[in-house]
Amino acid sequence: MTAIADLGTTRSTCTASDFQQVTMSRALNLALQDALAGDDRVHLLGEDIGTLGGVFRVTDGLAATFGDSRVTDTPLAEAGILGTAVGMAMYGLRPVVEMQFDAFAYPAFEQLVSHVAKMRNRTRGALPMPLTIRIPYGGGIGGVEHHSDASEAYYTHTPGLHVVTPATAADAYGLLRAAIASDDPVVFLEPKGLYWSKGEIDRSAALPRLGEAVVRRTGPSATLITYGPSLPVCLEAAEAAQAEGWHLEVVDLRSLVPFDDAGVCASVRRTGRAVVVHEAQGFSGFGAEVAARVSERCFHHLEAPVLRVTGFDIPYPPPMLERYHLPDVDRILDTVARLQWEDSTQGGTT
Amino acid sequence: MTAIADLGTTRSTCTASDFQQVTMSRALNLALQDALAGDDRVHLLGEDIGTLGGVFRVTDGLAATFGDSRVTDTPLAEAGILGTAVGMAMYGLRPVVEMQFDAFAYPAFEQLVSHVAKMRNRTRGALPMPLTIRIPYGGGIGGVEHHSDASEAYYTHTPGLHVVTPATAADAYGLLRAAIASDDPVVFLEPKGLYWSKGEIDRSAALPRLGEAVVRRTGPSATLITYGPSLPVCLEAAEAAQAEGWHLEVVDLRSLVPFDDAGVCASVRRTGRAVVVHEAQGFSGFGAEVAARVSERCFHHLEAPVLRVTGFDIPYPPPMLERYHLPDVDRILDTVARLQWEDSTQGGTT
Amino acid sequence: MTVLYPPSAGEDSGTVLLPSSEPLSLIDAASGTESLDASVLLELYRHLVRGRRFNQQATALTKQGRLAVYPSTTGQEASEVGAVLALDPQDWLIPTYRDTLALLVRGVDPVDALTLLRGDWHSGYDPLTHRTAPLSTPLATQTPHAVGLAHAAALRGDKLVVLAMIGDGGTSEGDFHEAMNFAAVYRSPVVFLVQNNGYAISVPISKQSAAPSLAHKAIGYGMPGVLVDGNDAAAVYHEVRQAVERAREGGGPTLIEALTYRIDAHTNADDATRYRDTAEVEFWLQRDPVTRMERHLRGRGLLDDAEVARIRQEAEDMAQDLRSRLATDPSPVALDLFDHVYAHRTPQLEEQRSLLAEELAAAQSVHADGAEEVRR
Amino acid sequence: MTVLYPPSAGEDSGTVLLPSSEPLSLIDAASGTESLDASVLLELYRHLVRGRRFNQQATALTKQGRLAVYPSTTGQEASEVGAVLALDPQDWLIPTYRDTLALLVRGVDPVDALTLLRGDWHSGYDPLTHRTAPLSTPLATQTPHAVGLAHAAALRGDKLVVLAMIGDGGTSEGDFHEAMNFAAVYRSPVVFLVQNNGYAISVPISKQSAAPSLAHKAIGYGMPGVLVDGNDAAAVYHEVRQAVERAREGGGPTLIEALTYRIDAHTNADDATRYRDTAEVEFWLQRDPVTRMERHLRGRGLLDDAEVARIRQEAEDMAQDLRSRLATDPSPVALDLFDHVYAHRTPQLEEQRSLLAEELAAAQSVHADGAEEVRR
Ligand SMILES: Cc1ncc(C[n+]2csc(CCOP(=O)(O)OP(=O)(O)O)c2C)c(N)n1
Ligand SMILES: Cc1ncc(C[n+]2csc(CCOP(=O)(O)OP(=O)(O)O)c2C)c(N)n1
Ligand SMILES: [Mg+2]
Ligand SMILES: [Mg+2]
Repeated sequence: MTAIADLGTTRSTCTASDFQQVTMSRALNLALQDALAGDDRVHLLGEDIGTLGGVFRVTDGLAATFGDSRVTDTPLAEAGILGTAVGMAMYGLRPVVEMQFDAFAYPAFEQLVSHVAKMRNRTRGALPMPLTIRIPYGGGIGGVEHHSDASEAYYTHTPGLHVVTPATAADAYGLLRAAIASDDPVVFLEPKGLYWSKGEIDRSAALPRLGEAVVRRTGPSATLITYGPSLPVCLEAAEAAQAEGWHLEVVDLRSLVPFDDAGVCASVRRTGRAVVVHEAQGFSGFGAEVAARVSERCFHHLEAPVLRVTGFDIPYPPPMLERYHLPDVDRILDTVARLQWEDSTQGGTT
Repeated sequence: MTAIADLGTTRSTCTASDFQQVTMSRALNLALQDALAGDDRVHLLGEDIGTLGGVFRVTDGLAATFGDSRVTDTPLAEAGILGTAVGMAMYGLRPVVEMQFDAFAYPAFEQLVSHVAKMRNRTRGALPMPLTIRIPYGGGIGGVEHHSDASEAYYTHTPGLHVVTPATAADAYGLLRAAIASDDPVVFLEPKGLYWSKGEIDRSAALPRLGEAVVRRTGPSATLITYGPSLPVCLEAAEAAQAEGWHLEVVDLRSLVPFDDAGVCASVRRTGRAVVVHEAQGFSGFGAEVAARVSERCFHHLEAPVLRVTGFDIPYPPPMLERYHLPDVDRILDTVARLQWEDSTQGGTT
Repeated sequence: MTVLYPPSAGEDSGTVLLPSSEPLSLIDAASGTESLDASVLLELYRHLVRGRRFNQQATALTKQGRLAVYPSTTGQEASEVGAVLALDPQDWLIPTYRDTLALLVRGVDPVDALTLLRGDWHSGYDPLTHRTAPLSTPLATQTPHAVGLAHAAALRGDKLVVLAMIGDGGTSEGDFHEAMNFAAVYRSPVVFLVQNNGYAISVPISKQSAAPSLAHKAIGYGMPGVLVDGNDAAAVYHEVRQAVERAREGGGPTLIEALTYRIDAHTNADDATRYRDTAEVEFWLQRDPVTRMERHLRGRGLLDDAEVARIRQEAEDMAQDLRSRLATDPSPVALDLFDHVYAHRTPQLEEQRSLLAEELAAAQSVHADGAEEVRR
Repeated sequence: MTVLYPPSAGEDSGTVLLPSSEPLSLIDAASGTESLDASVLLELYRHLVRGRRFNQQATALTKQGRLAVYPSTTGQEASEVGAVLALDPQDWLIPTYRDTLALLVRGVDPVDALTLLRGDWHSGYDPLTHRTAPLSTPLATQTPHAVGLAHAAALRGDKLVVLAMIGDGGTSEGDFHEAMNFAAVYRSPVVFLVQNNGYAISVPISKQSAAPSLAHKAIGYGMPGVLVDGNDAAAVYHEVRQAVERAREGGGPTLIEALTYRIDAHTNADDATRYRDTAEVEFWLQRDPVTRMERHLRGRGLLDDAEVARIRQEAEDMAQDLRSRLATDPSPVALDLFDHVYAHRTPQLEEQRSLLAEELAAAQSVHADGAEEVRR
């Protein structure tokens, strides 16, 4: 498997250096640490983020370093947490909220949709919401029900929100810093299955711009469009596809909103074929938007319909059955095989 | 404008007869009345649905007829209402919940996604959720913010829910009866802009099956795929299009989940072109699913990409600006004009 | 090691937090209010008169189609006015959807205060200038905002207090509970003012709560609860002021229930006769907050006919000004729809904005041609 | 015309709802519990011993990878056992995620009770047979279900009571508030049992609530609140039983706070040393609910060595049975994923089921060929 950690060129690691080989969880931790140190308006709120350091240890040590007024354990009430953060943002702070798991962000849905997303617009810019809402999402960790939802489509459909999801440690660091620096609310989706995957980060690099996809692997045959937890499996599939003679390009969206139309379409126009891959249930999922806009914008370049490999339209399965639900290499390759290769020369573009 | 009320053949109306010419609001009222009378497990819950008869008068007179134990004013708490309904369904009742407006259903989002949608699956069928959740949705009535959201995509993306929306009085009656009779939870979206539109209902007709789209107008040039509040404007557009030489077919989905793939694809295969029309913001909207699946399933029949006419990706506008946001005849016709007519004979199919 | 719980809860730990058993401190018999300066009472009166006139005028404007909708506070002016006047300029007000009058008391221009209800934008005043949040339509959702704002100010060392307003119905929402709890745990400088006007649209308080009073809810969070006569502006002012001062000194939040009544229907669109009888309204008209204050001030010799006439004229002028400024429809700019969704327009919004701009230009040129509107 | 509010609230209307100021009715000095039948006390003891053994065994099974996760109730057995035994067979239990032990007391087979935590399905027992809802993972969301169920039963004229269980942290959620309020307004036959075990994962109760006790929350809804020693099974049984009887007779809901302590970490995956010291745990080990009951029964001559040995052996047999029945992995059927989403599979689910069925068949045939796994 082409692990996400292998993507960057490896440099010698040294604790004091800006370059570090770290887990995604640690990359996020460092991003929070640097954001807290760099801007005293940054405040972290959430359940168990203080003394415990969060159930995924993303906030480990931060309360000790910055004190509980900067890193605050809240009562157990997600609407209250997000609503409190809205008020803090109204006063000019930059709250970073942690939701403990994807499904436990739902109680805050009204605050998110009706206030976080709309406050700037409502007030013609007078009350911006420079909020970051961190949500661990996705499956593959054997979690019981409500611990593995991929809820991105609820957020991508909500105007006023940015929706960002890293797939590498470097992006986890860079995108989280960029999210916190953004003057708009960012739903920051952390692929919990990748928390312990490793990669190199550079704490001194310029912050990435939100809204740019990245090509993780080039190839002329077809484009796999994916993000977050599904990137490693897409890269693995691309590797395996070579045996079948397909040279797949892999695009990591990173930012779902704003969407990188230019980047995605450039790839699909090159390859003429596309498969969208994500964990969430497919129906009305984010992949539908990707497929619809790619079909619309690249219509004459398409040799085959844009296909989707997604979770089934079922409640997230219990731990022992989740592997049947999640996109895997075989299902991706089966789908690539359905891209009507008989109609044209493989990998051909129009 | 081809009003929705003109669709059926008009018969002479008489109060005692099964056929009646009524507003959609009244059709819904009669459906509730007949459901209450026909099944003592049916209970209505909501804010102001009793004495007041609901802010849209959909429950008018029902508390007086059936008593407040059947038609109950609740405290003002949407999660509490839906959660209470879940418990009632666990005990074998068939609760029908009213949410007062679209955006005021968001507080109940967790109950909806994590319980209503999942309870049957969780218990392998032992605890079905024969719940109906009525939500007035959409705009065009000059409502202030939070009163005009089109929130269907949040629900269509949630496995375990059915999502149904009528566009005529007849469907309002029939589909609501069918929703209440369903052993599964149905999110029943009522296009509030059409509450006062009139049409004929037949209280003795067989209940429609959920999951079937209907062709409201036939035509060989292109298919407009729509539902709920956008049906009248699509019919009007189809009428106007004749002047341009386009004979548009109009498909009213009625049921978003389950989706009528067969019906929709049959139409698009006939016409070779499709435009999806809805009020909700387009990005990650339900139209994306329609466009994606039509593009995938009808790829070789398509003369042009499937296009979408939707609300913009903005918070719903204030009353004085909503007309710029909502799909109108001109925007639909402009979009139809972009269906690459130059490439083929008009209205041609493959 | 302190594992015993509640650590310091003695026999009376709950009882002391209960509202007084004599909650209705009628203005004429009020103890605390007696101590209020005459100037404060007169200021309250002035705002009551102005507020009443505003309510009448705004309701009239709905009939003329100048406002989309108006939720009146006729009958509730004492609570709106008394509470807001108790704030200092640096304090913040977090209103709920009915509180247009509170905005006025806070100094917002009446036309700007009505933007939401007129329909040209969602909110029409600068929240930072007025230290006043936009009117919150989703009920109770504003209460955690109040806590967050107060918490933020406290973290920054700024001694400001936040007044969060909510209706009786709103207290049933989970967000109210969560906000009360957060405020109590953080000892945030927030005053929660519940205007219990007897109804949530058509639903009477008896179907909303079985508590002895809504003020009793305070005890479950560990904060003081106060029940006050909401038709007595002086009493409301006094109680809110006390709570504000306690909060400012670090004493934490307070819940105040102001018992009042909504004389008008829920909004102009509502038919209140469906759910309440006129006798009930009559009863409350006897306790009219404006009349009561006037009678009280006259009785104490603080107000004479001339002053009453002057104040009424001032209110009349405001109404006249409002009428004329609302006489023409505003012309909100359609393309503004795209300008405040984000700090910078996304590429997608750029595209959509261009589409609308083209449509508008096409419609414009059709219009300029003087032609019948035809297809763009 | 009754417009005065609160209609019948006298001076003490709040005070009478307050929890007693002597909440900790230690078993040896208990008044009400003295009246309990010896057979009830023995039954409580039997379940305590069994429950403790179950907690130990389940925790051990997580270490062996036989369970995905286990949130233990070691230290809380008195609350789990006492509350559930107070129910009659027709009553319903609505548990929260930690209450596996409550399921056992209710008669659910231990293996079925563990289905969620083993990971072969979301819930493993028939809720109708056991009149027990599935364990609710999203905190507090189960409390309105309890109200709805109780309300439905009352509407149907069925005299059953619903016990809703929740943790201290869960009381901060809006759903808890809404459920309490609905129950009080509808006077539904619900008993809310809050197990205050001092922590919500790492967050101590002092950061969760500033109330004198969680039982004090009852007053804000107009229902009685009771604070009970949650490590005293007899006291819990007694208080829950009283509340159940009151509810059954139409007396409405009750909130009971059982003060207890979570001896183990939050779950096997948690490291409790990060947020609490061992001295605190030691303190609570002194108040161990199993030992206390045993000592009490021995002191009263109701229990001897032989009976203790017999009861322990019974628990041991249960543990042994559990070990052996969980020794092999279950084989949940993948295609079941599609079978209970709706009453009937939608066309879309049919398609998806076929896709998975084909994949499984392909994998199967590869397997049958004895070949290396290759691309299907
Ligand atoms: C979350 C939410 N649910 C429902 C509504 C619809 N609604 C608007 S006002 C109202 C009644 C409010 O009653 P109350 O809180 O007592 O305030 P009042 O109208 O009496 O000032 C309702 C149900 C809403 N605005 N928000
Ligand atoms: C809505 C929701 N938010 C967060 C969680 C994650 N979570 C699981 S258990 C827990 C702590 C619960 O504390 P408490 O209610 O005191 O119960 P206890 O664990 O002590 O039994 C949290 C935060 C959840 N399950 N549901
Ligand atoms: Mg009210
Ligand atoms: Mg706890």
